[in-house]
Amino acid sequence: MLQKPERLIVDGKRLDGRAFDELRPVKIVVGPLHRADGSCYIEHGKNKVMAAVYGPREVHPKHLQEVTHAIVRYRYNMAPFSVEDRKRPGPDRRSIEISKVSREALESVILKEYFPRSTIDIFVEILQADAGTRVAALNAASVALADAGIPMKGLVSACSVGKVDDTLVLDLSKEEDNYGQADMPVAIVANTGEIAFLQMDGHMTQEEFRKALEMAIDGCKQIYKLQREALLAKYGGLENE
Amino acid sequence: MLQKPERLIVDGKRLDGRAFDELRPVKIVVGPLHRADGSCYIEHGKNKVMAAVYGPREVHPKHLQEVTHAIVRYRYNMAPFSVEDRKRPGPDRRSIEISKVSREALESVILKEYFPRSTIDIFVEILQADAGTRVAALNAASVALADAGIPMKGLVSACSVGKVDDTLVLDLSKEEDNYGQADMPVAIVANTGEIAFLQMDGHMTQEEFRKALEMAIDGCKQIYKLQREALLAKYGGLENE
Amino acid sequence: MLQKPERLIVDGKRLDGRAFDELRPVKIVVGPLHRADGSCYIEHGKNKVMAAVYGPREVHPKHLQEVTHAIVRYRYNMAPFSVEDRKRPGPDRRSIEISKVSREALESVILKEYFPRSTIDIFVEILQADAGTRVAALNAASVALADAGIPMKGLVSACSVGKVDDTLVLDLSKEEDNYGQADMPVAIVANTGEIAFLQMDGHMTQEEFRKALEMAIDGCKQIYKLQREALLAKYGGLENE
Amino acid sequence: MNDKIIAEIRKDYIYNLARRGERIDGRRADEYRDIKIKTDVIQKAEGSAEVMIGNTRVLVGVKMQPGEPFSDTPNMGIIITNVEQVPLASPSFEPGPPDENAIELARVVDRGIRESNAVDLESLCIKEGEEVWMIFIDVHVLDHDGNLTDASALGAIAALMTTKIPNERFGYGEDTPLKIQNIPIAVTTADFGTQIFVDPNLEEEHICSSKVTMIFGSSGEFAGIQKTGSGRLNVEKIYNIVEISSKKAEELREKLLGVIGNGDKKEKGI
Amino acid sequence: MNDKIIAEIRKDYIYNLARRGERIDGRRADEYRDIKIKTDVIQKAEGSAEVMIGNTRVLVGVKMQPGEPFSDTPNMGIIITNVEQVPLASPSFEPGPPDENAIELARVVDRGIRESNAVDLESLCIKEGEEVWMIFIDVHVLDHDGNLTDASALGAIAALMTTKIPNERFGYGEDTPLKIQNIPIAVTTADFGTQIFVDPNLEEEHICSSKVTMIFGSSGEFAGIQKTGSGRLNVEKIYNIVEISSKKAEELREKLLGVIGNGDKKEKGI
Amino acid sequence: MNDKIIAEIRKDYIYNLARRGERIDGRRADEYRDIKIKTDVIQKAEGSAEVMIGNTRVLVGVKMQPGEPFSDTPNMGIIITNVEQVPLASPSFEPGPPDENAIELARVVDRGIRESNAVDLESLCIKEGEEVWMIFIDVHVLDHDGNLTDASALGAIAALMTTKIPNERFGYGEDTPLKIQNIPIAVTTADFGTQIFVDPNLEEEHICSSKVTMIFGSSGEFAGIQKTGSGRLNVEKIYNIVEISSKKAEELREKLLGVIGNGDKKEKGI
Repeated sequence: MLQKPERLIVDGKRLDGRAFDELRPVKIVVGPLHRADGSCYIEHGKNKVMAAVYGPREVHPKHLQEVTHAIVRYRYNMAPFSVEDRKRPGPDRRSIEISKVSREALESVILKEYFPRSTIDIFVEILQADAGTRVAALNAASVALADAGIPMKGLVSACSVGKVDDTLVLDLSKEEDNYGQADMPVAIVANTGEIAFLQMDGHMTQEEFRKALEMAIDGCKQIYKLQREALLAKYGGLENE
Repeated sequence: MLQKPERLIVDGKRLDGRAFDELRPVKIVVGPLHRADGSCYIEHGKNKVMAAVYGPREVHPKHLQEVTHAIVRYRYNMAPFSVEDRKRPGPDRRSIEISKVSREALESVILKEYFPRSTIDIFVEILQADAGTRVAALNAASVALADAGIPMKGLVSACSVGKVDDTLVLDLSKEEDNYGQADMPVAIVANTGEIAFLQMDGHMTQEEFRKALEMAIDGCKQIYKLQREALLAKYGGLENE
Repeated sequence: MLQKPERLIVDGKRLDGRAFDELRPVKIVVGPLHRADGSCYIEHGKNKVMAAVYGPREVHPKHLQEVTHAIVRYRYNMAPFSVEDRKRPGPDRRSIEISKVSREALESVILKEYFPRSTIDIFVEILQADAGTRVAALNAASVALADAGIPMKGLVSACSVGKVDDTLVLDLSKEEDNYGQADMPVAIVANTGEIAFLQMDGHMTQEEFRKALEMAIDGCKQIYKLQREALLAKYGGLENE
Repeated sequence: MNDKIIAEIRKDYIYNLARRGERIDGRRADEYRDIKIKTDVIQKAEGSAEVMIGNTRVLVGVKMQPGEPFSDTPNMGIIITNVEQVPLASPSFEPGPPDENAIELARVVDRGIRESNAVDLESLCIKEGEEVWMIFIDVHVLDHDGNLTDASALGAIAALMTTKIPNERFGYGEDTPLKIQNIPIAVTTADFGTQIFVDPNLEEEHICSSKVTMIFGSSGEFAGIQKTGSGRLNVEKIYNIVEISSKKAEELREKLLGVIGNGDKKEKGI
Repeated sequence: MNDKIIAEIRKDYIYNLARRGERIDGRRADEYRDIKIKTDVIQKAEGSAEVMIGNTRVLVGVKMQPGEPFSDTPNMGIIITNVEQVPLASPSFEPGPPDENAIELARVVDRGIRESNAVDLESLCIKEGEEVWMIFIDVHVLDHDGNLTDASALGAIAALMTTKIPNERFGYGEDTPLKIQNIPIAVTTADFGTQIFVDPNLEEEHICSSKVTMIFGSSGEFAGIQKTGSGRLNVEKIYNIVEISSKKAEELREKLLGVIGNGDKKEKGI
Repeated sequence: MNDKIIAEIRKDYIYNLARRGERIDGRRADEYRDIKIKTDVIQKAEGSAEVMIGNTRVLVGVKMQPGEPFSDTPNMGIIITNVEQVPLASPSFEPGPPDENAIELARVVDRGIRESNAVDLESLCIKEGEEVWMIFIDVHVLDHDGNLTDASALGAIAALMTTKIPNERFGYGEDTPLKIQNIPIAVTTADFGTQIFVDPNLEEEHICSSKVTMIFGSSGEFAGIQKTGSGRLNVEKIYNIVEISSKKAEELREKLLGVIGNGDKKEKGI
């Protein structure tokens, strides 16, 4: 059990030395898996996340088929060893909620009508968890979708903003998450700036909310650059903007 | 935990002042729900019961379909807050048994052959439980079926009789149920007097059983009157016997 | 709880007086059940095992059907009262593993291609367990398949060999199993001597393994004789080698 | 001709027979099939019995172990009854947790044991509020040819009557026989309109309009009733069932006492 | 004409109406349906409330019992929120464990209670590290005509506001009212492209591109947000939603305080 | 041409190759694919390892926590091995609890650890009869291209060899390395009639008649065997498999010791 630190902001700096609007280090690997149609591995701070995409492929059981568009499935799953106290395998209520809203965020960009009667399956495994897993998972899933060649209106890029010691800070660390006052994960579609994912836990004033949303969008844009670079590193020759 | 009272019959009267053959107060509301095809809310003593009927409607999964008649499904369910100690949601063995025999009682009157390949679904929620929930549930279900316009050979009317302090009494209260010697829920088809539901827990002599059955049937007939009045209050103009 | 005996081999003999290569008493009854298409009851030492075969019959659900051959299902199940401490009903991980490898052993002889789109279901109930249940179950299942008239390349006959006090012994007793050094269940197809089932728990040298395998095969052949006799006792007039 | 039509014709045939008081297997209306009871068939169990009624066969094992009492009955032992309709016993039984039929069956068997006070639960208290004996009655159906209820109920009480409390295994002194105070007997009848048949076989069970199981204690008192199936019964018919059932219960009780009382008890094998 | 096509036409119709600021049931964009709140409807519960928003109806019961605290919060009570979308309430609800919709709903309701610090969890400590009060908030959906979130959230806080800690039943002295420190109010809006509608009914819910639930505490601060559905929203629209929602939250809060403050409180029946 | 026919042709092709001692990916019969082992890849785990055999990739994490011992081994730690075949790793893996393949895999891995006495379980006793260390070995399959067994077994022992007992977190002093007494190595071979191939890839696994996994301890002794699949094997072939497998086991063991012994140990990232 970590001890609650007396303060999370000391001398205008965060405990890990980051500026208020600074992301943790992010590493993105495109296509590390062989069986999946598309995949992505992301390290975001100490988070380690692997995403895979299968599809478009046939739907089983059949009664789930939709005649006008593909269905999208999303599974956010934590490995038993990903957290301090071993997690029992299988979905819990938190994972089920995260999977639902994450799926909806990606459905907002996937061109589902291109693939009637089929399914696009997105599986994300949290191999090590350290605050911000749902946004790391979305970022990995988004790249894995691109790697699988699934047509999308744009990449989804996600980032969270939080409030600690009455200060808004980008991309909460584990400690900031545990002892902070609010956490707001956001995802945008980078090319339009529209918001595809929005949740907020904790309390903040309406004024703070406005500022937090802006910070989060800036964070998402930083993430977008990293996603784009990673994809270009693999598919670089093909498109060159 | 209630303390066991020394006696359940004092000076020829029951603890709540009722006569041996007297029902608790019963209130019946026809059609309180909007989504259901038919519904009924019953307060019987402190029991609060809501029943809904959906159907005849398509059967899912298909392999449950019967080509010559409708299938009937019945779900008796207790709300978590309906009892002293919170009940975990979901069916337990008791609910499953009650659902089975209650369904069979209603199947004895529903004209299932009118609706081949379809299902008639009856859902009863026990919102507050206070002895005699299965008969209250059956009474509500029976009215909800009528409200849904499901053709039946007759209304099913149910009532229990019990034995406390070696005395047969109608419609056990919670205390009488907890500390009594026997409980016998019965349902009849009121227009023929035939028995559609019969269970007995506890012990009674064969002689007592005969008397108890008569008392229960009388109780069922009282219930029938109340069901009929409630339906007439809603559908009064249509039939007038 | 049994106390661990000081030695399991005393004066060149096993605690129950058997020679190293001696089976426990085995009793085989062919066809004791009426509903099943084939059945067999085996007592092997204190093990009591009942096997039943249903099929070839239609597969439910349909998507399990194979167009070129029958599927085979095998369920090894322990009755709650079959062991010292009551076992919770339903399959545990051990039962699931045993069922899988036992099914595969029988699939190696069943002429599955004779019955496309159908299933052959083998159910074995361990009514009393006393070391060596998986081999007793296989032996019973094999006879039940013959009793059901399922065409097979040969009977499967199973036996285990173990190591106790650094000595290889056939057909471990419960005590020998609990406190021994290794247990190796084996099944052969008696007419060819080929091995259809092989597992080993514990530790033995490569040299011991060779000797153990020979002993096990000899044991299987003894079992085969008993299976054959039991089948002849029922179907004796028909084939006479 | 499809299965449904054959079933319909067969049903008519059986109802017509019933009208003349006859049954498909030649039995009289109030006649049980052959009943065989064997006890002490499972040595690993504290008590056990195998019951055959015609081709129907069930095996009942009783296991006991110390456990925590329910908070509202701190000085009473606990009985838990479970029925496994394993797929070995019938083509219609599926693997998986007990379905509504198995649950109803377990609860009816349990009710007879419980409501007749067959077992003196207070004698099973080890330390009030902390530890009591738990009795697990497990019914394992082996062959299903109808009337599992009576076979299971008979097996359950027979197994209990031969149960030894495993004191030694848990360090509570010598094993002692479980005290049985009452012997509940379940009798099931099936309604064929003009006739009531006892001990319905599988085909009769499927075709009858409803069944009633009546459970009687040692002095002929009721210890439980369960109507099952979607038929309706008028009051006279129920009185008729009471009369038939209470008579048959006495026959079954004598049969049971005969077996438990004599040397069959130590027979082995099932 | 098949269902899909009808649905498509209906959708166009509703979006066209929306373009003119109109709704299918004649409401204004920022208008709730009729809201009815009744408390103390379940006497067996420690607190309870029934909420109707139009034809949508939920029943919330609060039960309390002592239990072990979480090891990382040894001096704090525990809140567990569950939603049962029982099949009685809608043809689309199936029997079985909560699906993703019911789980999301429960977690959003829970979030509002928790993040607003509605309940003083430290006051629920009985013995640090050993025993604390557990609060079970059970939402039972009875009739589903859209916007279950606002109805459930309203029912949950109303039930909590009328909850009495059952000290007596567990031997801890007299029953005392549960202390409520903050009143979270959830307001759900639906996006129809050119329009934001509050309190979407069932049909609107199906057709809108996404919904946002914003939860506000007593001083107007946020206590939770959840976007749901696969639509995208630009920042201006979100600011617009904040403005509408915070205004409606105050109206709902007044409505709630009116009910809890006056004599409706002891009304019975649901 | 349908899938079945293509599969049949492909099968013939592979068997024909096998007759000449050749494999589809050009390997020799007794040749493993490239093996990569990385340890300490998950900092939240007490021990971890990632193993790649060709394109097959598994991640193994070891977690430890105090728990109650089994009543029949009051002074011994507990090992629990679980395999998650998460749907990310293969189009044929479904979400849900482990199926028979995952269970068999977990039990074979567990057997090797357990029967070789790799871990000194008695050293894991904290307080006899009350508290012992529980070791959870969780195998998370990331990419399935055949021979998950050898990869999982290798990952499990590698993770254990780098495990530190988290004494500090639970107030038992400083963290100490888990003592490993024996290093079990699993070698899986596939039967292609005329040939035995080690380390079957996914396609070979589907087409072979059966596989045998042999597990060897540090002194070359057997620590477990599992035949899987519906093929039959004659005795000579089994002796042949023993010879091949025991030789390969030594190679794998050296490979493993090379990795654990050198600086790769602290590498991060997977």
